[in-house]
Amino acid sequence: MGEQHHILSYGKLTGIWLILLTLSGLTVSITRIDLGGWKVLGALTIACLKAGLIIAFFMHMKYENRLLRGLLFLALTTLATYIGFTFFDVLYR
Amino acid sequence: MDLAEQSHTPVKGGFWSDTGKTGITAWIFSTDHKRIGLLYLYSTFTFFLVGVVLGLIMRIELMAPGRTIMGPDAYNALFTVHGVVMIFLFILPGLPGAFGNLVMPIQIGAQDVAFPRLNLFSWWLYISGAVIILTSLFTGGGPPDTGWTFYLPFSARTATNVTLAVLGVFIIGFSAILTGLNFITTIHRLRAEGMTWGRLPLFVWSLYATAWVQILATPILAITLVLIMAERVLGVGLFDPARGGDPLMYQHLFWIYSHPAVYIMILPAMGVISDIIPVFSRKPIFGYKMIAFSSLAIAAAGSLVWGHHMFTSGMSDRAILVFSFLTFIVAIPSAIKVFNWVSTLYKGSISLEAPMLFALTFILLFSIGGLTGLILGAAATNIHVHDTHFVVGHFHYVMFGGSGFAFFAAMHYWLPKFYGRRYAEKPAIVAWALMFIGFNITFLSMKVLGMKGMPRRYYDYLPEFATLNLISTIGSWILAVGLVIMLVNLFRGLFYGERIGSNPWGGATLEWSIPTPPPTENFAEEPVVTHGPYDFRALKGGGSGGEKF
Amino acid sequence: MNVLILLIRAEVPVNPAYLTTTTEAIDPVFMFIFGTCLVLLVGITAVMIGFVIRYHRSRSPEPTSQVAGNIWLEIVWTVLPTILVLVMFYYGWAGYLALRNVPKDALEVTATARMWSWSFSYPNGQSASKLYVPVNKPVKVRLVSKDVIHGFYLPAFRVKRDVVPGMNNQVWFVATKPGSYDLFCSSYCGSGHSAMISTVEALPEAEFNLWLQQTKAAGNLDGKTLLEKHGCLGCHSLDGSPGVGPTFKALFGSQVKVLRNNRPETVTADEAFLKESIRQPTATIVVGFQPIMPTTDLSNSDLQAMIEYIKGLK
Amino acid sequence: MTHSPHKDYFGAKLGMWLFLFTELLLFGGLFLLFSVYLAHFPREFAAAGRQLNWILGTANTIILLTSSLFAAMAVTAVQRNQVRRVMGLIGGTILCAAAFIVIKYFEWSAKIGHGIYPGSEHLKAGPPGESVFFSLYFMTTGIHGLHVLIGGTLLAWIAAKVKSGAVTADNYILLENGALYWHLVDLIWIFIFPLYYLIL
Ligand code: HEA
Ligand code: HEA
Ligand code: HEC
Ligand code: CUA
Ligand SMILES: [Cu+2]
Repeated sequence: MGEQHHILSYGKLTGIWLILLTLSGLTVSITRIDLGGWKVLGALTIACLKAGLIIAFFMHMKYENRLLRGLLFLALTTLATYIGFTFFDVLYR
Repeated sequence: MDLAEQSHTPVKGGFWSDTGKTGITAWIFSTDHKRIGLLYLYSTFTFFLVGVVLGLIMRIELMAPGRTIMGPDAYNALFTVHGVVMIFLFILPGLPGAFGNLVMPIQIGAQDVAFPRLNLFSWWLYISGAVIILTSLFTGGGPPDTGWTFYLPFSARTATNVTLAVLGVFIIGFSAILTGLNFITTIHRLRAEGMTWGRLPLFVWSLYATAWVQILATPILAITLVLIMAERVLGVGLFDPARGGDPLMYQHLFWIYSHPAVYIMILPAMGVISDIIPVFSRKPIFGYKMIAFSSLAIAAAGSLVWGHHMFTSGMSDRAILVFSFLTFIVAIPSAIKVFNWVSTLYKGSISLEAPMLFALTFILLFSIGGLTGLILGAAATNIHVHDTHFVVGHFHYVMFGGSGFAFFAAMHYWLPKFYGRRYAEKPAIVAWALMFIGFNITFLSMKVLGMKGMPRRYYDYLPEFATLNLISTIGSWILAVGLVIMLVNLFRGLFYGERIGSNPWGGATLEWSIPTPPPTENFAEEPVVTHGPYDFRALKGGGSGGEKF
Repeated sequence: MNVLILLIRAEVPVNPAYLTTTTEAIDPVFMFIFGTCLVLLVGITAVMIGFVIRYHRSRSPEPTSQVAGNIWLEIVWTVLPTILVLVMFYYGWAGYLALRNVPKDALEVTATARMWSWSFSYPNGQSASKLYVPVNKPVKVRLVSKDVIHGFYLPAFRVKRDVVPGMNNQVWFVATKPGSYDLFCSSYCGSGHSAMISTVEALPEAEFNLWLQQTKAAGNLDGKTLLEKHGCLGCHSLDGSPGVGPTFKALFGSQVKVLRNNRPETVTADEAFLKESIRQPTATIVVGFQPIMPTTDLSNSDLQAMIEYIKGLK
Repeated sequence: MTHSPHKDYFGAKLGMWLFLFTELLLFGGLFLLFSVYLAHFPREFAAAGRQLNWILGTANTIILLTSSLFAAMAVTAVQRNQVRRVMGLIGGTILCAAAFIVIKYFEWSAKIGHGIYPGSEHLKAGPPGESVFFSLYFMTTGIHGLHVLIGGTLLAWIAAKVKSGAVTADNYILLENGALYWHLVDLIWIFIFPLYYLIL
């Protein structure tokens, strides 16, 4: 397994940070105005975006090998299925 | 106590002495996977005996209707402690902790696990958790009486010492997580040259699958236990209907972990069997790929069936539909394993030494347990037998007839390698026979009782159930006698029995290619693996890398 | 495929009258799955033992084959079990539906579970600690829990449903023969779990209706019936035998050691004390007992009747 | 042997990631409960959510994001062997952690001051959904806060290692793993924030 040590420049990191702040601002603003159910969707999509950025750059996942990425995907899908399958009960009771 | 015995083990050499360190600290602070493995063996084993005794006492109480030797509260505490000890202190850490640690690194040609210090830490967590659980029995409101499932709201109301016990289980869960990540990293990173994934012994494959379950399921148990404590200490009321909580959500959370947990118990056992059967039939395992794959399949599908413990709870019918369906799906990989094991025997040259006997018994008992699992998995039939002794019968067949007998097989198969001496064959067979008979008498009668409608966790029962309960109790004594004979013979043999060479059974996996007992670093020089784990012809031709034998 | 069709069928239709009894719906399924499993087990075991004997080292000193797999076999014993389990699953599900669709004309009874007693109340206000039902008439039981999770289990009718606080679970069954059938609490609920049993009393229609009317006509019930009805006797004995709660025998007028806000004191069990103990059980806790007694809402007349009865227990 | 267990850079990172997965699933359990109860009581959750101070929430979000930035930069710095800068950046991260905790403290005490805490009479009196919401709020933020503390301590310890020269440009896995842990703490908050403070 190649052990590449990719170094991110301070500039790039700061850039990511700025994007993250803007996204946070966006979340706040869309949830202030009334969008009904869409709020949830919007806020969560943005949250996922932010999470994605942090994982990809701050946590260097973008530069890791396929194994690590695969495993992360596995963990996330597991959590998703736990939640999803519980709703087979909750929604149809 | 056990450790003391070891220090005057007649066999010198290997990891017992080559570090020069002796005395208790050389054990409880050692980072050598073999020593840690033995620590796990002796600790889980001790707790196992505790659980066994509790089980036998329970049987005595159930011998006759009404009060036999104790009152209801004592009995309720008994089955709770019995369940908690057996599951969290014995069978979950047992096989991975003891034999995973002992042989897995050697089988993949490694010096040790990836994080030896973390490995030691896991054991310490395990022991601390165990100690906390034991203290919970004698302090506060006395031993917990909730059943090992800790169902709310009852476990929030009872005055017994649930909080402490739950804390102990929490810590043990943490230990399991660390062991899991240690094993996964080890298997990914420390395989010797030539040890391709296609050449991993099936025991390693099963540990790999197990480790994933430990990592992905145990955190859910952790948070569930935290919520129980919060419920009791802070009264958060998250599962309290009066305050909008939903008791069924607790059950979901609990089983999201605890069903996969049953595969943590059985997968390593299946691995042991897959390693033993080829050796004693001198024939490569049949369908290596399918067995390896089915381990992963069980781990994956097994995380999606937890709802089958809640069919009567008032869960939605659609959920019952889905979970019942998936429960049947998860049976298929197990079936595949069984069929492949049996086919391995075909045209082999079978010798029925103790490890093989226990392995074959595993197949039979696990099949009985598993097939009754199907009866439980079908919605219609589950309703009748849920929460009856039928379920008790089911899980004793799989846990004890399955994992338990696999543990015995592993003890007879691998321990001589680490002690340099072996048990005597005849007494082992006698013990096996007694246990086999006693086991079926004890737990088959429980299945019948269940079908006749005797609920579980019943301290007292109606006269119509008396006969079968009496039979079951008598069976448990036969079983216990068998167990005692087996253990005496086994450990007598390990300490004073006849000496063995490096490869008594003619196995082809790496652990048999190194001296007996193995040296601390396992391999003199890094082995180069040139053949598969069950390639016995290669063995005759001189064997794998490492020393000759 | 299979599942999808079933997903749609998951909606439980309510059919007019019952077609089969719950027992008739479950037993064939049990027989089928059990039988299949038995056949499989015997088959596998036979083959295994056969191989062990035939290829024992004494008979075959060397392995006569080194085959390590066969793709066709693998396919066969993957596909066949799959089909087999799908069939089992299907029957299992179909049988379950029968348990779920309650006949419309079913008689409604409410079962109230407490630690550790059952009480059953009927539409006309009649109530009892046994479940009286008419023969050949479907009965729908609403399950209510006053405290923790209990389980309503009738082995004879193959029905079981947990009694979960805050949920309105229900079961239905029909007794085809007069007689008395066991009723268990199947879900662990503490000390009295195994004592939390009662019976289903199946009476011929006429007899049942008579029962339904008569005791009600008797108007206000006597103390004993009340104690039974409100589940007191689940914890308190009348004959001095030990229970989860102190016995009522010779209670009145006796000296009782209690904890009042955790401070020990001795009180005479007079009427006031009994009233208090029943109205707010947690006010005083009798030494040596758990503070687990539930509050029960009682009419003053009922309360009085009970206390009069307790007084009488010398 | 080729990969000696002790200096296996990738192995160590793999181990850390596996551990992060378990942390993810730990909070996953709480998010599961949240989603289920949100489905049960949308209205009560909306009402209760509005009682939380979204300004403090936003402040904490910014603080954590910044701390994450520092942590990430610290890794870059150590890779470039700029030891003093590493110390500074870790210091920054820890300061943010402290600030976060302080703000949380004020938030909590405000709520508790209003008689809102698990099992409080106020909640017992209020609508069921409200009690569930706040119980979840306290459990989730509580456990998250605990992780902030742990993360902070971890980084402080690593800083000491850097100072003593145990962590260097060619052996910085410890720092990288520490940073990973810290980012996870941030990740969790990224979901807590909208779910509890903003949605509805
Ligand atoms: C080692 C542990 C272990 C294992 C491996 C299993 C395996 C299985 N279990 Fe079991 N189970 C428990 C431990 C285990 N279980 C415990 C502890 C409980 C009780 C918890 C409690 O309430 O306290 C429980 C309870 C339990 C229930 C809930 C019962 C209830 O309370 O109502 C159910 C229901 O579906 C179930 C099903 C199954 C199934 C379908 C399998 C399958 O994986 C079995 C697969 C195996 C086979 C199918 C046999 C081998 C195959 C053949 C012989 C080939 C022929 C087979 C086919 C053609 C299909 N189990
Ligand atoms: C591994 C798990 C395990 C094992 C081995 C056992 C062993 C035994 N169990 Fe088990 N039992 C449980 C797990 C186990 N039990 C659980 C989880 C419950 C549910 C608790 C609850 O309801 O909450 C339960 C409940 C339970 C009940 C039901 C209580 C009730 O519902 O009313 C009864 C009743 O008789 C019983 C009896 C016994 C007996 C007589 C034994 C034994 O004493 C028989 C004697 C055993 C032996 C002779 C040897 C077994 C050997 C091995 C398993 C491996 C050996 C390994 C090493 C030596 C390292 N048990
Ligand atoms: C869950 C079990 C339970 C039920 C049901 C129950 N009790 Fe009790 N009861 C107790 C316990 C335990 C005590 C002793 C502790 C205490 O004083 O609260 C007690 C105490 C009492 C006392 C005081 C007895 C003494 O010795 O001082 C009286 C009177 C009483 N109960 C009456 C009743 C009545 C009337 C009912 C039914 C409406 C009832 N109980 C239902 C458990 C129960
Ligand atoms: Cu009520 Cu068990
Ligand atoms: Cu299960």
